[in-house]
Amino acid sequence: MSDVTELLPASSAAPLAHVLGEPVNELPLDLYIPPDALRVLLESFEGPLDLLLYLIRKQNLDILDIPMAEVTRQYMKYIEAMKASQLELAAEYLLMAAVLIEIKSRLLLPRPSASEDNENDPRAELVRRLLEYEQMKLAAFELDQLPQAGRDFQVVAVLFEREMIVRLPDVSAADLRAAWQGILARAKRNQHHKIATSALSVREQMSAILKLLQDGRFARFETLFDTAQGIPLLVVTFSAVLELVKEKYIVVSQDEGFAPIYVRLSSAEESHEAIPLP
Amino acid sequence: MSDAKYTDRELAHIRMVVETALLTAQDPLSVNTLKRLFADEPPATVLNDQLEALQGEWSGRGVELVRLASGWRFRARLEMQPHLDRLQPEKPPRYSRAVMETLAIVAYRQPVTRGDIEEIRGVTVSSAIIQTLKERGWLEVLGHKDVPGRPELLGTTPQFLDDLGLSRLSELPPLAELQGLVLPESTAE
Amino acid sequence: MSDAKYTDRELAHIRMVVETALLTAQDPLSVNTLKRLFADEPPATVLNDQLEALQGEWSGRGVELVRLASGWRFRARLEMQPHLDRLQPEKPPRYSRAVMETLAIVAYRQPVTRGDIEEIRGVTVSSAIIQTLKERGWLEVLGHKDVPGRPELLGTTPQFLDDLGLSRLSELPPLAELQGLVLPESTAE
Repeated sequence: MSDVTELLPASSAAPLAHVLGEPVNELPLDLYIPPDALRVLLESFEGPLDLLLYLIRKQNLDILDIPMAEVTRQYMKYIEAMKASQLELAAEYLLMAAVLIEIKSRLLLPRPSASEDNENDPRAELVRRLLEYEQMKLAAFELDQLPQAGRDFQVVAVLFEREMIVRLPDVSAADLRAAWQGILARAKRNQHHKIATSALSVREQMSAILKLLQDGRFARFETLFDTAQGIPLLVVTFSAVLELVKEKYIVVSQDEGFAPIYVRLSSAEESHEAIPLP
Repeated sequence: MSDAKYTDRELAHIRMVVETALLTAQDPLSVNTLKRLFADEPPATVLNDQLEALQGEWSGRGVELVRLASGWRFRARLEMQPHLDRLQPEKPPRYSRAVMETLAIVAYRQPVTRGDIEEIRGVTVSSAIIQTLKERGWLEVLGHKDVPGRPELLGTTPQFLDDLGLSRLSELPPLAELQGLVLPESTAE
Repeated sequence: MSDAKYTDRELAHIRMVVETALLTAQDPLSVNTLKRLFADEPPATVLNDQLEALQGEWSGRGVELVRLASGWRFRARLEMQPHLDRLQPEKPPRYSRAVMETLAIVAYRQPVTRGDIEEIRGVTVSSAIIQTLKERGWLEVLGHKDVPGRPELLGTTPQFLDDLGLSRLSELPPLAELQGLVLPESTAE
C-alpha cells in the first residue's frame, strides 16, 4: 500500500485521503487532487459525473467559476499518472474537463440575444446529465435496500423425490474428463496437490490382477501373465505386480529357491470382514 | 361463484395439491402452471380463491405465500433471516456500486443499450458487469437496436422482480424528483 | 420435563423457527444443527418434542416431516407424485460434482483407496458417494490395502465400461491433453 489509504466521499468526518502521511480532509476548491490520492479517488468515485456531483454537493464547487488553465494543467497531470493503468478512465475524466472548459468559454462569449431560454444556457446539458445520473445513483441505492432472495430471505425448497420411477443419471466419457478438469482446476489453486497423468495400462493391469486374486486363494505367479497377448503386455503386467507389491496390495512368496512363486492378496483371509475402526 | 361446482372436500384437495406444488417448486408458479397439476383443470377463479385461502392459513408463520411477477411462491419471512443466517454464515455477496447503478438504469430505463448506460453513468460499462447481471438471471437481451453495430437492448427479467419480492416493475422504489437538485447559483451573473 | 422451563409462547416460537429452517433447507438438518438456529440453544429434548409436534401438525397434508439418518427434512408425500409429475416434465438427473470427481479418480487412478481419492480431491469423500457408485454397479472392492485400517481398494467394474460404451479403460479420454486447458478456480471471496 502507498500512503494513500482511504478516501470516503460518504463521510465528512473521516479524512478523504492520506497523502504522504498527511490526512486530506477536504478536496481543495480549485479541484486540485494530489496525484498520490488519485488512485484511491478513482476507486471511490464511479466516474467524472460522480466526482463532479460530489464536488458540487459537498464542496460547493461552482462549476462556472473554475480556473480553466489550472484545471487543464491538473487534469493533464492526472492523465499522465493514469496513463499506465487506466487510460480509458483517464479519457473520461479528460472529457469532463473539456466539457467544463467549454461551458466556461461559452459563458464568456457575448450571447446573441438576451433570451432566457435554457437551450442557450451551456450549463443546461451538463445539469441535465448530472441530475439524471444522481437520480440513478439514488435509485441504485434504493434497489440495494430491497430484500434480496438468498441474501435477505430464503425461498422454500421442500424435497420432491421421484422414488417410484428411479431414473439414473447418464454419464459419458466426456463427463469424466470434465470432472477431471474440475479436480485439476482446484489442484492448481491448492498447489501442494500434484496430479500427474499416468500410463493407464499399468493401473488397468493392477486392477485386473486384484480381481484375479479376489477369491483370496494363492495363485501361481505365472498364471498372472497372458503370454498370448504379446511382450508389451507381459512387461506391463510385471510392472503392475511390482507396483502392487510396493503398495502392499499383494504378497508374493516363495518357500525356497526355484520353488513355485505364489501370489495372494494381502491378508486375504480377513478381507471380507468388516474392519472395526480404531 | 364458480367454486359452487366443487365440494368442500374437492376444494381442500385442490388446496393441498397446490400447497405441495408451491412448497416443492424451485421457482414461482403462475396460476396457469398450477392448473396443469390437475388432469381436470380447475378454472383460474377457483385457484385464485384457494391461493388466497392458503395465504391466510400461512399468515403469522415463519414462511409466507407471496404473489410475485412470475407467480406465487413460499418464502421465509424476513424476520426469520437472523435465525437462518446462524446456520449459513456465507451469504451471497453484495454487488458493487457499478453493478447496482447499471442494474438501476436498466430497471428504470429499459430497454437500454450498453451505450445508453454509459451515457448516463459517464463511464465505460465493462462486459463483466453486464455478464454478472445476466448470470444472476436479472438481465436479458430483449432484441437489438437497429443502428450500426446492432447493440443489444437490455431489460430486466421476471426473476429480477421475483428475487426482489416485487410483482411488477411499477413497484420499484419511486425515482427521486428531478428538480430536487439545485446547482449553486452562479455568482458570475 | 425440561420443556417446563419454556413458556408455551417460547415453544411456539421455537417450533416456527425450526419449521422455517426445515422448509428452506436443501438437506436434512440434525437436531444438533437445529440447535444452532438459536442464540440461546435449547436442549435436544425440547427440540425433539417440537419436531414431533410439527410432524403431527403436518400429518395428512401433501408434505410430510420425516426423520432420516442424517436428520429431519420435509418432503412431498408419494401420493402427490402424479400431480407434481404433470408439472415438471422430467429433467434427466445428474450426479453431483463430488460423485463425478470420485468416479473419474477411480476410473483413471485405480486401484485407489478412499484416502487416495480424498488426497486428490482435497476434501473428504462421504461414504454415501462411494455407496451411490457401488449401487450403480460401477465401483467394486478389489481388495484391502495392507495398511492400518485396511481400507478398501476400489476399481471400476465391467458394467461401468458397458454403460459408458467403452470396451476397455484405455478408451477413456486421454488426460495428457487436459493440462493448460483449465484455469485455477478463483479464490476471491
